[in-house]
Amino acid sequence: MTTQNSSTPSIQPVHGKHNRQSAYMASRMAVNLLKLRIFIALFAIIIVFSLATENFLSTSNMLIMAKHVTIVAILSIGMTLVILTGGIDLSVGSIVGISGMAAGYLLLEGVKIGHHVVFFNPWGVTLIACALGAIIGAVNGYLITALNVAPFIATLGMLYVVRGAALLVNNGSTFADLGGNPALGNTGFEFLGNGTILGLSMPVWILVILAAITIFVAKRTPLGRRIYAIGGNEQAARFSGIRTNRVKLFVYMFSGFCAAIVGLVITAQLQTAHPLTGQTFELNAIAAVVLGGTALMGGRGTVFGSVVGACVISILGDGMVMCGISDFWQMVIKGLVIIFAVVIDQLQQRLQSRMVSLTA
Amino acid sequence: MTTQNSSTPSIQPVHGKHNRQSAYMASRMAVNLLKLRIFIALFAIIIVFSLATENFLSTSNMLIMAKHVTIVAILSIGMTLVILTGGIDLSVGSIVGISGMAAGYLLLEGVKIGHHVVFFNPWGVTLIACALGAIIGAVNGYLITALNVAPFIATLGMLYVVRGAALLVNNGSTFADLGGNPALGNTGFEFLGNGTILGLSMPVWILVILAAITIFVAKRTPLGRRIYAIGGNEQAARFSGIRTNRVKLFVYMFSGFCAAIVGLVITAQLQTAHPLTGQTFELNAIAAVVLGGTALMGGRGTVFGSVVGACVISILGDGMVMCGISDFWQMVIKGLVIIFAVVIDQLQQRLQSRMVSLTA
Amino acid sequence: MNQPHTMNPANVIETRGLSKVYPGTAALVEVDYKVRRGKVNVLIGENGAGKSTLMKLLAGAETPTSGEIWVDEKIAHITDVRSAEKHGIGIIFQELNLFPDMTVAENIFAGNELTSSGVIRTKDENHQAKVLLNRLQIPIDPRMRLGDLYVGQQQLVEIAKALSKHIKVLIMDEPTSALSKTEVEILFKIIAQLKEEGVTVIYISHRLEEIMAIGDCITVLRNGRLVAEDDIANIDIPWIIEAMVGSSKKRFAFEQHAIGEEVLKVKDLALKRSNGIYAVDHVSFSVRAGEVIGIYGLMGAGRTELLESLLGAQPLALGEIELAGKAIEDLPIPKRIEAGIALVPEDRQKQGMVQLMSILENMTLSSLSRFTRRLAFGALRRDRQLSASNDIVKRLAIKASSVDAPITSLSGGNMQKVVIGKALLTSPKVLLMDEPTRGIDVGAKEDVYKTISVLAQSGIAVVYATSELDEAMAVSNRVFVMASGKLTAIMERAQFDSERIVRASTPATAVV
Amino acid sequence: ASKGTIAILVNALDNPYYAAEARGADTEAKKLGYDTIVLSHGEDVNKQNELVNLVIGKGVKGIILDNADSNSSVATVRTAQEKKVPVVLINREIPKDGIAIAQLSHNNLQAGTEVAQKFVEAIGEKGEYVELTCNQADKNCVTRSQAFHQVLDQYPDLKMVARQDAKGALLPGKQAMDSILQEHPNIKGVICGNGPVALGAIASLESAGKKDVVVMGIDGSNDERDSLMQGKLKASVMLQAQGLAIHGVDLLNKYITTGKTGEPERQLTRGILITKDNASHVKDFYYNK
Ligand SMILES: Nc1ncnc2c1ncn2[C@@H]1O[C@H](COP(=O)(O)OP(=O)(O)OP(=O)(O)O)[C@@H](O)[C@H]1O
Ligand SMILES: Nc1ncnc2c1ncn2[C@@H]1O[C@H](COP(=O)(O)OP(=O)(O)OP(=O)(O)O)[C@@H](O)[C@H]1O
Ligand SMILES: [Mg+2]
Ligand SMILES: [Mg+2]
Repeated sequence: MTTQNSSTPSIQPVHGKHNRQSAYMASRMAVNLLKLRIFIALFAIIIVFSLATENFLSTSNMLIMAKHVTIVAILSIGMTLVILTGGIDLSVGSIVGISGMAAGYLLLEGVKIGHHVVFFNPWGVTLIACALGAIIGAVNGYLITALNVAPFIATLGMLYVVRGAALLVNNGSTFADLGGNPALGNTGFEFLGNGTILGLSMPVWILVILAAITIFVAKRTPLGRRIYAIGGNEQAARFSGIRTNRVKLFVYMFSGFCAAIVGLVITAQLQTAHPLTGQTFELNAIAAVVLGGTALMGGRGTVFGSVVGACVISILGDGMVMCGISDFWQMVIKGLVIIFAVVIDQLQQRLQSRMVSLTA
Repeated sequence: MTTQNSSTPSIQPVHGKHNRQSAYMASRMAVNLLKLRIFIALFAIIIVFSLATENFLSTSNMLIMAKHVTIVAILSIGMTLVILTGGIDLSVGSIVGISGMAAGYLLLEGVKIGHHVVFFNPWGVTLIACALGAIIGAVNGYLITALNVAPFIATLGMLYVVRGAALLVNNGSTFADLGGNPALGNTGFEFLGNGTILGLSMPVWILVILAAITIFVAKRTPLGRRIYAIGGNEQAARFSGIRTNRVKLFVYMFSGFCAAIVGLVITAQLQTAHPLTGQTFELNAIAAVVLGGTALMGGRGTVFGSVVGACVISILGDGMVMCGISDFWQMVIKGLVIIFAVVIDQLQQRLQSRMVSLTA
Repeated sequence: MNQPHTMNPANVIETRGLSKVYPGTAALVEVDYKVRRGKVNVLIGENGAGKSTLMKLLAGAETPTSGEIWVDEKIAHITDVRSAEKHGIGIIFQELNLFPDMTVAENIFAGNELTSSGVIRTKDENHQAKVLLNRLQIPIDPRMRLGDLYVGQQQLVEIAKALSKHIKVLIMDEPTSALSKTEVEILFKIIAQLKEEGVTVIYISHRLEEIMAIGDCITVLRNGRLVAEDDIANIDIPWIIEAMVGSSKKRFAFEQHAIGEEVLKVKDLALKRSNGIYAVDHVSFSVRAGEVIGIYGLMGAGRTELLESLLGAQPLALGEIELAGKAIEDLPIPKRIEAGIALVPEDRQKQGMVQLMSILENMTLSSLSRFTRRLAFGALRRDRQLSASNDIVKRLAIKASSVDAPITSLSGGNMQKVVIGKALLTSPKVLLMDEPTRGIDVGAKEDVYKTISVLAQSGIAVVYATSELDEAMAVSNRVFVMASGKLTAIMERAQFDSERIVRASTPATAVV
Repeated sequence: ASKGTIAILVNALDNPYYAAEARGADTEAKKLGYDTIVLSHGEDVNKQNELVNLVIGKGVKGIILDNADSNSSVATVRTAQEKKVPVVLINREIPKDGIAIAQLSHNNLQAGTEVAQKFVEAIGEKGEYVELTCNQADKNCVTRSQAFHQVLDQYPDLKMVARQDAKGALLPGKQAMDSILQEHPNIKGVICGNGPVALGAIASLESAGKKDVVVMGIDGSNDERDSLMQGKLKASVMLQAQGLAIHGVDLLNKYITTGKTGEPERQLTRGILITKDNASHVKDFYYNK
């Protein structure tokens, strides 16, 4: 998908002792700078908006923005692992929609078993909806690994199928008033979206915990190492005895799971499940991952970067709303930010490899 | 992006004389069958719907459906060349939107040159809007070739930028009443969308001519050969002296051009330019290309296949509407068809290589 | 440097201080190379000496880090293949650069299509392709899909492609590596014809007899530097070897050692290519613990497919494989690795390593479960990974600043050792190595063969494929010869005979 | 025996308003002896055009259309007229007369003014308030906003501190409200262009613990009704989606059987102001007296 640029650098011969150590240090520094890029962007955005609007930096606004960030961020965590393997998951937006509908259905209608209708408590509902997300992810994974369908197409197909299914759950209507019924023992679902623990809202806690676990898995476990290896060089990974299909199945399931959590959080916040919730979320999640420095080709990137990328996207959006920038300009700016981020990434990488080849 | 499945078929070794010629013939036949698959799908769809609905096969319905097909089909022609090089163009839907808006602007407001306002006749307007599409395509191509941005990201960014721009043209509003003013000499734009020549409507003619030219270019000219070569093996193409960057620039420009034509056709049909026209069209175009047997990895596929794929998508949609299948089910079915088409493609390819390896 | 600002008209190309640096490798260092007009200029050197790199610079496939290229007494600005062609330089690449999904004729004319008013003249192309193919005496239909040809034929197509262009200087980078004897003879006739037509040829080969037969003058590269040049008339084969290898004479350490029980038994292993021809044609053999087997064959003989089938990377392979008494033919790769088989693949860049990872990460990739901490959610233990990989670094004498350095910062030979280290960390009973010395320098090569011996002494069975006769015989207890997928000879060390090996490696009949 | 098929084409079947509209038309048409085909165009003017052409091709007797965009629909309706298929427009009008046989729309001006008056009553004649519009690309939404301001702008002490488009949906409504609340924590009321936006704003205010901010909207879905009954939403105007649709089908039927509707082309229907007191009468955009 990429091209080598073939312009000749008219560089004078470099003489003198080769200093491998210093080249190595220089490239390490460039890599570090590269990683900082997204933070610089985040700070720039925060500074601009805190100058442009009054209460941008207030604690309460920060808390609210943190809550908004969670939606893109949680999706981007799952998406990061998928993209690290060199795949893509376009179905997450639809999974957001169906998991909310599933929760709404379970809370309001329960499950008929024989002649009884069983209602689950919010934990049970959450569990089932998350399992549903993972199962849909498993279907994606199955199509991609066992049937060899390109990830773009498999998840594009599922985007439609799952959205259609979400609409069919209640014939296109919402499930409203999910407060639950004390008599049925299913109250309290709202807590997942609006509850707070130690001043931080539940979605933020979920994000923090999920991010921590995923970062740990990605950096410190065999599974994480294998995910990077598959994206870096799938054939080498296979020859090294990595069960590439299993790992891929896992990342799609995990992405579906993350999407389901987002669906639950939104449903809990709104106390209403809407079948169209989550439309085009996949694009935001992908943009966050890419902004965070993960290569679409796979093998390079970090979960943490994606979370920061999600912050950039989400805070940019909120800030623009607070500044009263028109919707249309918001769209243009968002597109420019995405393109610009990748252009910078490419320029820096090229610089980096040129530096190495000059000094090695 | 694809994986090799590693299940071992436990089949007994087959001995006997090697027959290269017959193996070759067999694989050729399988390839031909593979190409027929999409036709079979098309016929199946037509037969099912003509049994299920009364007027499906009537001439007037056929003419109407042909007109609908043109929109996906013209987009898919441009998209095919992009995908053949191994790229993707997500911005086409937005280009459809902006080219219509550009036409609307030129027809209603004209261009201020000094103190004069100049109005173009419909030909001029068409030309300028098409040029605009090609220019946006050139921006895509520049990002992808010169700045080395992955096609997915470059065109995703442009999707937002261009849509935002389309909305900004008239601050989110439409340009209505594009009949033109005889005094200004700019009447007749409608003909592009609703006119007929020899009983066939203009859009159909445009499709036929565009498809014929593109098929010719793809099959019979160096440019076409090089497009396939780049998708087949980009490095080998570069080593064969092919200017890969130029060819890629061309395909994105052409895709933008095709999208602009679609925007013009829709605007002419409705006599109104709406800035949101074309949303998610890119997905239909990609689906048509993939249905038509073009590999997302590039190098393999035909323009004609994409046109037939577009027929399948469009006629399937129309047929489901005529049968009164619910919106939600339509979505599910569309997703399943996309997945199914690629699964079949993969299964047949695997079967093919297995057949050869077991019997030849 | 005081470079002259003119060049000798007897030369068609001269380079001045040409250098090429890849991340981690200096492939060419200040090379002043001269190509004599109208002659067959032979270029030789060890694997990894920089021959292909030099040719890629001349042909515009790569751009130099520094230095100048002069063509016909003028500085040439060669930025891509097309600008090289403008200077009349054409190349047959060592690695095939073809389009498997296109026809033979389309491949031959890719980038230089025959057109009239912008339309490809398919008939003419097919006709001219046929003429070229006839000239090369390849009886194939130019409308055949290229991917359906056998490698030797593909290599001939690559040659036909170069001949289709009107070229003053034709570079041939190991054009004969996949060709049979008769095909080589045809090629030589064509080279002679070209010389008569005034075309300059640059010819790269590892087959010294070939060089003596057709070369006019010779240039030797070693470790990216030009070390000798002379007329063929003045030299002999010992001179070449001396120049190539330098003072550090190649001496592979073969030590006789104890050989144990049978560990690997293969029966009727067969694998077909997509064109229906057997890549591995019912091969049966067995290997004992501590034994070293060298597999010799021409390119396309099927060695790679044989080794990949043993690892389980070829799902369509049929036959029986027994490892230490256990049938493994139905197991997937990870289970086979667990059972004690490991492969060091042929192309370390594409199959052996993950470029984006560090040395340590690459080294431990096959054996990650050895390094987990059970009590900490399966976290990887860095201390164990460190000690294991430092251990390998010491054992295989890998030159690296630190195991945390990116693997791309290493030279080719050291990369190769990392890949071998990765295999060793799985504690294999049988270690398969596919061309383990491809593209690495003399010193590293020696290290690799030393490593093979040491591993064998520790009881590991080593099976390695190689295209060099010397190497096949150097450290092996037995040599297997493959041709067209068949195991055509098995020789004990006592009976090693280079002539018999070469004869056995020639495909029995030139296929179609 | 069937009297032929009527096509009912609305914006979306996943929105309670349009779903009710479609259901009302569907039931009425079946009652009158027609077959029906119910479709949605999803606010896509091109898809609307294609669907209209298709149902004409299918040979429908008439079309009930809630159009995608007033200007962009003129050509589409004209096509139908040329093919002699009568079209009744419901909910949204188009700027041309004489091509549809009827244009039945809500009196959004009346709806907006009534809500705005109620809004002033509820928060008093001074204080800060916020407006969340539903979708500025939709003419009805623009009209509603204009109506709000016709009333609210008369009170100099009522200060609109923020105005944001919330795309007519729940989640954007909530998120926009979240952000606005940060800048303007002291607002006394939120006036919303449609129901989902109002419900989104309520979700936001609830999670911020601001239970006494007055929220009002326009629409009247069952979800809003329930919210009204719980006292969260203070007032809304129920648009008579079903009533409008039923009337439209009746006119279409009359036209098909007699060749004319006998009524003026453009008709405005009042919205019904609903509060906690009369909310229980509302069901599926139908007001049971
Ligand atoms: N693209 C590349 N990136 C990094 N290193 C490279 C690249 N190409 C070649 N090298 C390294 O440059 C050195 C010279 O390689 P080159 O291919 O020129 O050798 P050669 O003389 O042609 O060897 P052979 O006889 O095996 O073909 C080797 O160490 C090789 O590993
Ligand atoms: N007829 C063919 N069609 C497609 N690919 C082929 C064909 N013959 C050989 N190849 C490919 O060419 C390469 C070399 O062939 P192969 O691996 O069989 O030979 P080898 O004995 O291992 O030789 P070497 O290792 O020197 O390349 C392999 O990658 C193989 O898959
Ligand atoms: Mg070489
Ligand atoms: Mg090999």
